[in-house]
Formats: sequence, structure tokens, C-alpha cells
Amino acid sequence: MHISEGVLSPAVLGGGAALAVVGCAIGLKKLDYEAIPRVAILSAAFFVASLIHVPVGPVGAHLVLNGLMGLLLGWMAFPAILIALFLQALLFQFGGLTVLGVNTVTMAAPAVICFYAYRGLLRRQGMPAAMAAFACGVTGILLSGLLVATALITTGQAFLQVAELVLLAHIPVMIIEGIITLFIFRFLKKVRPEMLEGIYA
Amino acid sequence: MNEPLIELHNIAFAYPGAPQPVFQDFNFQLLPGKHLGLIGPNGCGKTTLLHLIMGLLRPQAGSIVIFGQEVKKEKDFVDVRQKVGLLFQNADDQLFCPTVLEDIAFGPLNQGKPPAEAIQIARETMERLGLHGFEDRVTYKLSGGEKKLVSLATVLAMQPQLLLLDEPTAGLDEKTKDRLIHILKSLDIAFMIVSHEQDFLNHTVKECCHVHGHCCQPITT
Amino acid sequence: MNEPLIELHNIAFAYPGAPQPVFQDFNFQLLPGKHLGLIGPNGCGKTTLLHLIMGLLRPQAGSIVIFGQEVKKEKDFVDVRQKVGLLFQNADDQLFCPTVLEDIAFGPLNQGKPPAEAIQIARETMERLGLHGFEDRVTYKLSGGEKKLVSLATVLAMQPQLLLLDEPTAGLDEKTKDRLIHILKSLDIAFMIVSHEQDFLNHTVKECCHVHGHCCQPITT
Amino acid sequence: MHRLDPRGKIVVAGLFAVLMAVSKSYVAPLAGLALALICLALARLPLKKVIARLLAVNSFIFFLWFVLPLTYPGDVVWHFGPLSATRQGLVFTGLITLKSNAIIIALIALVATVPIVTLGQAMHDLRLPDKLCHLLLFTYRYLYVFEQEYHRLVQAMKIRGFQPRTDLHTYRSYAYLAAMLLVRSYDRADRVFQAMLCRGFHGVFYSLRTFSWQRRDGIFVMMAMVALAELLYLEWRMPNLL
Ligand SMILES: Nc1ncnc2c1ncn2[C@@H]1O[C@H](COP(=O)(O)OP(=O)(O)OP(=O)(O)O)[C@@H](O)[C@H]1O
Ligand SMILES: Nc1ncnc2c1ncn2[C@@H]1O[C@H](COP(=O)(O)OP(=O)(O)OP(=O)(O)O)[C@@H](O)[C@H]1O
Ligand SMILES: [Mg+2]
Ligand SMILES: [Mg+2]
Repeated sequence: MHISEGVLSPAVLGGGAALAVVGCAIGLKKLDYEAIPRVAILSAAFFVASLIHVPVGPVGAHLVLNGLMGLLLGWMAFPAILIALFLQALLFQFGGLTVLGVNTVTMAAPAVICFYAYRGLLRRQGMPAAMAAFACGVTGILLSGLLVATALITTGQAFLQVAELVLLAHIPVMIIEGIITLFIFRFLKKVRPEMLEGIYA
Repeated sequence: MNEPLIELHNIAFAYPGAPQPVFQDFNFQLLPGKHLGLIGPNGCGKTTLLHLIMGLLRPQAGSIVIFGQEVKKEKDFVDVRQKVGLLFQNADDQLFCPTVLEDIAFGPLNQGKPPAEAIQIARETMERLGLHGFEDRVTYKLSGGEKKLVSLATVLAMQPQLLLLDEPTAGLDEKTKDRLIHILKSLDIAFMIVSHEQDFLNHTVKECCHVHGHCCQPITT
Repeated sequence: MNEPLIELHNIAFAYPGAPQPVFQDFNFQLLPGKHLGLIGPNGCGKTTLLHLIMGLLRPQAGSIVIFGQEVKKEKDFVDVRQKVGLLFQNADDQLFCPTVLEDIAFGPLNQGKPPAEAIQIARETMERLGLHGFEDRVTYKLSGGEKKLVSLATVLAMQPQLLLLDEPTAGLDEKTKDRLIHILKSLDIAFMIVSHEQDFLNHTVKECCHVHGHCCQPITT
Repeated sequence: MHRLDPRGKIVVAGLFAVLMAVSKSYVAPLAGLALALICLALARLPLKKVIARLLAVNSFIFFLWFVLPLTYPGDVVWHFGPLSATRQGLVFTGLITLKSNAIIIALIALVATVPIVTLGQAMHDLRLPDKLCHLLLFTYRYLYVFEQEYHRLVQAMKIRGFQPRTDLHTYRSYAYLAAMLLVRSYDRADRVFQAMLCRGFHGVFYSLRTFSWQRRDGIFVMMAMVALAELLYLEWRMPNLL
């Protein structure tokens, strides 16, 4: 969920920006020049994922895939997601410039957490790895929803109900992301295990 | 029953933003049981024509009648796609499941068949095309020729009544081409082949048409 | 000066994770001024050979000598790429700038030419290939044949001393093929062509080689 | 407008966005909105597209209109069954809407008109990290690659009778679509990068368009600074509404 411009308080915007800068600095440090094209393609993937609509009963949701980004990129998810959000802000005006920091943190921090939390399990074979991939998708969205809610509530108590609704809206997406992350993980493991090297490093 | 399988009447089509239309007042007809070759220079609209028939592109004017039914909306085309199989110009675009078996079973599953039956159909189709032992191969890692054959299998598994092939031989070596000719000759459904290779067409179809912006002109040989 | 342009000695190469190597003790030589055709079935390693020469892939063993210099590291290959032009098998991979002019000027700009001169070179190259009026066309909206010609222009704009062409005719119509033959005949540099079309090779090269895992065997015609 | 140096435009847009985002009164955002609209008029963009854009972007704002006025504590001004809207809630939501749209319109007028390649260069000149600028440029290049491959695969699913439903087959198919897209684009990215290497790419993006700082850029930035100072003054003078 992107937060639009003009909603959050200056303190929250500033805090988000500062955290995003730190995250990106770490991510960029880990990024080699030769790896830039590959990270860029995942960044483009994150951009396009939000255009894929999947049906959830009568309504639709769009994919986020930040758990998957974390699993593939680790800390590099920060710059990758920042760039994707920046381009979305420029090309579609989704999100925005002043909220770029906050939006990056709400998406990328869960990605990094997922990476470290599930790396060990993902390395294993069979059931544990599959469960970890599912959990990765779920956790990515869950944490993201919680962070969005936190950003809103810290801005003002008035946003309490809004934050609740936002969290509620994240629940079906969570399950779908889990299933989809699971299948993507299995696909990659079979077809292109080289792409999953990050979790073995 | 000599009703045409496909009829296009006065079709107009232009890609959005393109300076000039690909088709203008275009007419076309395919009769049952025919094996037709489509030829024409690069960019004359052969691929576009096949995509119009499948409903992947929509004409700006004119009408399309397939199996005697006029098709207009996405819903109409859903039925068409059950009965007409299209082999893309680029086999890479056609395969997206991890393994060959899953990819071939995808179509039957969409047709509402139960998984066991879908797998059964997939296996039979593979047997028919000499793809025995490919079940668990990763589609992405097949060679160019193998990809083409598997793509053909994914289409045939849906038991189409009409087959559209878009440059099936581009980039294939002689041996694979011969195998393809052999397979096409053994099919008993109507098909249309787009190709730049006269030699290949001579072996597979009896008639050729030249695609223009206005019509599809039969070539008398 | 009859020193070979390219020499490969005892090259071994396998794709990471592949069950068997593509090349093992492979030897190859290209003499100056030669026009050579490379043939072989799908997956025999023709594209791999060209990528090894350009340094896009690195052999696991053996040595590569280009223009009399042994090339080993990325730095050595940077020079090679200024003098050798490669036309990719898939034109979609080759074009990455939004417009045709920008794409053709990309090489000269990288060679350190100022923008005005780069544009000048790009325009001249386009003129030479009959691509007049394509300057502002969007590269990914061209038809297959047009993409191939523009790709060739991007390579020629760098004024290479040796040209490697990977299946330049796949998917091209007769007229464009003739145009390509004409263009290739008018070039006065050495080139190597990978192709499955014997007919096209007959028109453009005097010698053909069959690519094996071990060597590149001349074919006597 | 389009001939201005992108560096000036980026800095101005950035400062404007920050100023709008932190303002608490109605006056500065209103004046800002007016300024943004003037810029938009000067940029001469197709109006229909801009409006469509704005509608799409305001979805979060619409959502706020349904919730915030009803839940914000304050004086009730309107009843509807069990629901009641407060004056403060309406005022607050209105302010957010205003600020948000002022920023978006300025962004459309100033930054969205800059080609991304130029933008990457401008960012580089503004001392942003090298790797980040590269990442931006590559990502932008690959967006087309990705989108093309996406459309092709969607067509491949369509012609085999795929229809999205709420079931496992659908989710699995979408996952395969996304994964195949990733793998193919990943390899294609490699090949595109190889093609760039073959043409002498060595880490520097050149542009056929060169930009240099000219007098009109100086004038534009001066005027923008004066306008921003005015906005700041307005913001400081006006009392907090809430
Ligand atoms: N996505 C697109 N957007 C705009 N124009 C397009 C697009 N795809 C194709 N065209 C244009 O439409 C025309 C017809 O293209 P089409 O792909 O149908 O040709 P074709 O006959 O299949 O050629 P080929 O033999 O090269 O495959 C061409 O001039 C091409 O440039
Ligand atoms: N990226 C890759 N990873 C693993 N294996 C590969 C890769 N690319 C090619 N191969 C394998 O290496 C072998 C040689 O491939 P190559 O592309 O050089 O063949 P080719 O002679 O160019 O074939 P074609 O005529 O189909 O273009 C093939 O068996 C192919 O499956
Ligand atoms: Mg075509
Ligand atoms: Mg090849």
C-alpha cells in the first residue's frame, strides 16, 4: 500500500527518509558494479508486479512481492525498491517524492527482515523450505502493513481507524502473497537455482 | 457443410500510435479441411492477422466470424481459444511452466478437465510427437527445436479444430524441420502456416496466400 | 601479413551446472580477409563460440589470440570489442535505446566521439543500409526484419575490422535477405556467419565449417 | 518549460514538495496549488491524460474521505444514521487533498517531463551515489523489456484458455507467470548487458542531448526561490487551523 503525498507529518517523513538513506547505503555497499543489471531487472520486476492483478473472490488485489525481493536480494532490496518506487512516482505518480523514504522503508525493511529470518530454513530441502517461502510472502506483507499503520498512527491519533482498515485490507493479500511466493520459490529452485544464490552466501 | 471456418469482413486495424494502419478493408476466408500457407514481406501483418483471429488484438472496424459465430467480445473469444490453437512466432513466449508435463497439461486443466485426465492427455500428446521421456525436463532449458515441438504439444493437447502456426521453422536445423513436416502431415485438422521458407511450405500446404493490407490473395502455382 | 585474425587453442568450455561441456580441446582459426560460414545442428555451440571470441563467456581452459594478442582478462576484451562487431542471434537483445538513432550512436559515443560526430556517423550508416527515415522510430516497435537491419547498423557504426553474424536471416523475407547479401558483399572486412540456410551461405561465403565439440571442420564443396 | 535544465527543475520540485508536505494551514497549499497549475499550463501537457492520472492517484485520498471525517474527534456538523462527520475531520481531509494534489501537479509539470535518461545524468551531477544512478537507468531500460515479456506471456496464457478465478490453479499459474517472467528477464538483462559491452560500454551513459546551465535556468530558479519564500512566509504568518 502506497501512502500518498501530504498525509504524513514532517517528523514521520523525515524519520522514514533517514531510515531509507541508511538502508540504501548498506544495500549499495553490498552491490557490485557487475551485479547492477541483475538487481535492476528485479527492481523492474517489483515495479511491474504491482500491475498484475489477481482475483480474490469478488475483488482484485495486486501483487507486492516484497518478501520475494528480500529472499532474492537481502539488503540490496533497499536500493532496488527505492528505485522502483521512485519510477512509479515519476511515471504514474503513485506514492510520491516526500513519502518516498517512508514507502521504501515500509516495503524494504520487511524484505530484509524476511531474508535474515528465513534464510536458514530456505536453504533446506522439501517441506521446511516450502513453508519458509510461504512464510516469507506472508511476513513481508504483514510487516509492511504494520509499518504503514505505525506511520499513520504516529502522524496523528486521528488515523487510528484508517490504520485499522489498512491492516484489515492486508489480510487476504497476505495469504495470496504467501501462496504465490511459495510457487515462485519452487519454480526458481527448479529452473534457475543460480538466482537464489543470495540465501546461500 | 462447407461453411468457412474463419471469415474476416472489412477489417480495419492499426496499432495504437502507429502512423498507418496494418489492415484496411481486409477480407479473408478459410474453408474447412484446408491447409493454407501465408506469405508476405516482413511487417506486412501476418502475425497481426493471427492475433486478430485469436482475439489478442481487436479490430477497429469490421467483423470476424469463426465457426459460423460472430466473435466480438472477450467472452466470445474465450470459446474460440478452446477450438483454435496458435503457435507463437517465438517459442520462448509460449512456455511458462517449470516442467514440460505441467506446461502441456495447463491447457486441458483450463478446459475444466480433472488433473488425472489432463495428465493423461498430456502424456498421449507427447507420445504422438515423439517427446517420450521429456515429462520432467525443465522447459526453459530445452534447445530451440525441442521448445518448438513442446509448444506444438501444448497446443495440440487442447484438441483444437484449427491450428495457426507463426513461422514454425525460424532458427531450426534441417533435422528438426523434417520432423515438423512429418508431424504436420499426420494431422487431420485444418491449419494455416506463416513462413518465409518456400521449401517448407511446398512440403506442408497445397495453397499459399499473399497477405496485403487489403486482402489475402491466393497464389496460383 | 598472414597472421590469423582469431586463434583458439585447446579451449574447454561448459556452462555452469550443465551436465556436459560444449567444447573440449577445441581449436579454431580465422585468416584475414576470409568470409566463413559456420554450420551445425541446434545446440552444437555456434553461438557459444562467438560469445567466447567476444569475451562474453570465459573458457575454463585454453587460450584465445585475437589480432595477434592473447586475450585473457576483461580489460583485453574491451579492446577486442572495439574492433570486432557481433550481431546477436536475437535482435531484441541487441537494441536497447528508445530510438533507432540513439541506438546506432551508442557505440560511437562509447568510443569517445563527440555527440555531433556520433550522430553524423549514425546517419551515414543508416543511409548505407537503406534505413533512411528510421531515425526517430521506436526500436521495440519495429518488425522482425527491420530490427535485424538496425542491429546490423549499430554494429557497423563502430567501424569494426571483423564481423560476427549469428543467424542473421532467421525470420527475414526474401527481399530483406537479398538486401543483406548485397550489403555483406559490399563490405571489405572479414566476417563469419552462423546460419541454417545453405542457400544464403552459398551467396555470401566461400567456405563453410561444421562446428563440433572438438573442432571446426572445413567442409569441402 | 521543457528546455529548462533538469537539475534546476528537480531541485525546485523537491523543495516545493517538502514545503507543501510540512505546511499546516490552508493558505500556503492553496497558493502552491495555484503555482503548480501555472507550471502545468506552461508545460502544455495533454489535459485528458493529466486528469486521468490525477483521478487514479487520488484513490488513497478517496479512501480517506470515507473514513477520516467520520472518525476524527471534534464538533459534529453532519449526521447520517449512526455515522457523524466532524468539522475538524472535513477540514483536515480537505487539507490533505489540497497538499497532495499540489505536490503531484508540480511533479507532473516539472519532473515527469524530463526524460529518465536525462534525469539519471542530472542526479549524477547532483552528487547522488553513482551506483544508484546506474541502477535507475538500468531499471528504466529494463522496464520495457519486462513489460514486453509480460504481455507475451499473458497472451500465451490466454490462448490456452486461462481464465482467472479464485482457486489454487489460478494462483499457481500467476506464480509461474511471474517466475518465468523473472527468469526470462534476468537472462535477457544479461544479454542486453552483453550487447552493451560489445558496443564499448564502460560504465558511462552518454546522452545525445547535452544540457548546460543557461541564463533562463538562472532566472527560473530565482523566480522559483522567490515564490517558495513567499509560500514559506504565508505558512509562517497563518495560524494553524486545527
Ligand atoms: N506492438 C506494436 N506496436 C506498433 N506497431 C507494431 C507492433 N507490432 C507490430 N507492429 C507493426 O505492425 C506491422 C505488422 O507487424 P507484424 O508483426 O504483423 O508483421 P509480420 O508480417 O508478422 O512480419 P514478420 O515477418 O517480420 O514477422 C509492422 O509494420 C510492425 O512494425
Ligand atoms: N545460458 C546457458 N546455460 C546453460 N546451458 C546453455 C546456455 N546457453 C546454451 N546452453 C547449452 O549449450 C549448448 C550450446 O548452445 P548454443 O546456443 O551455443 O547453440 P547453437 O549452436 O547456437 O544453437 P542454435 O542453432 O539453436 O542457435 C546447448 O546444448 C545449450 O542447451
Ligand atoms: Mg510475424
Ligand atoms: Mg545460436
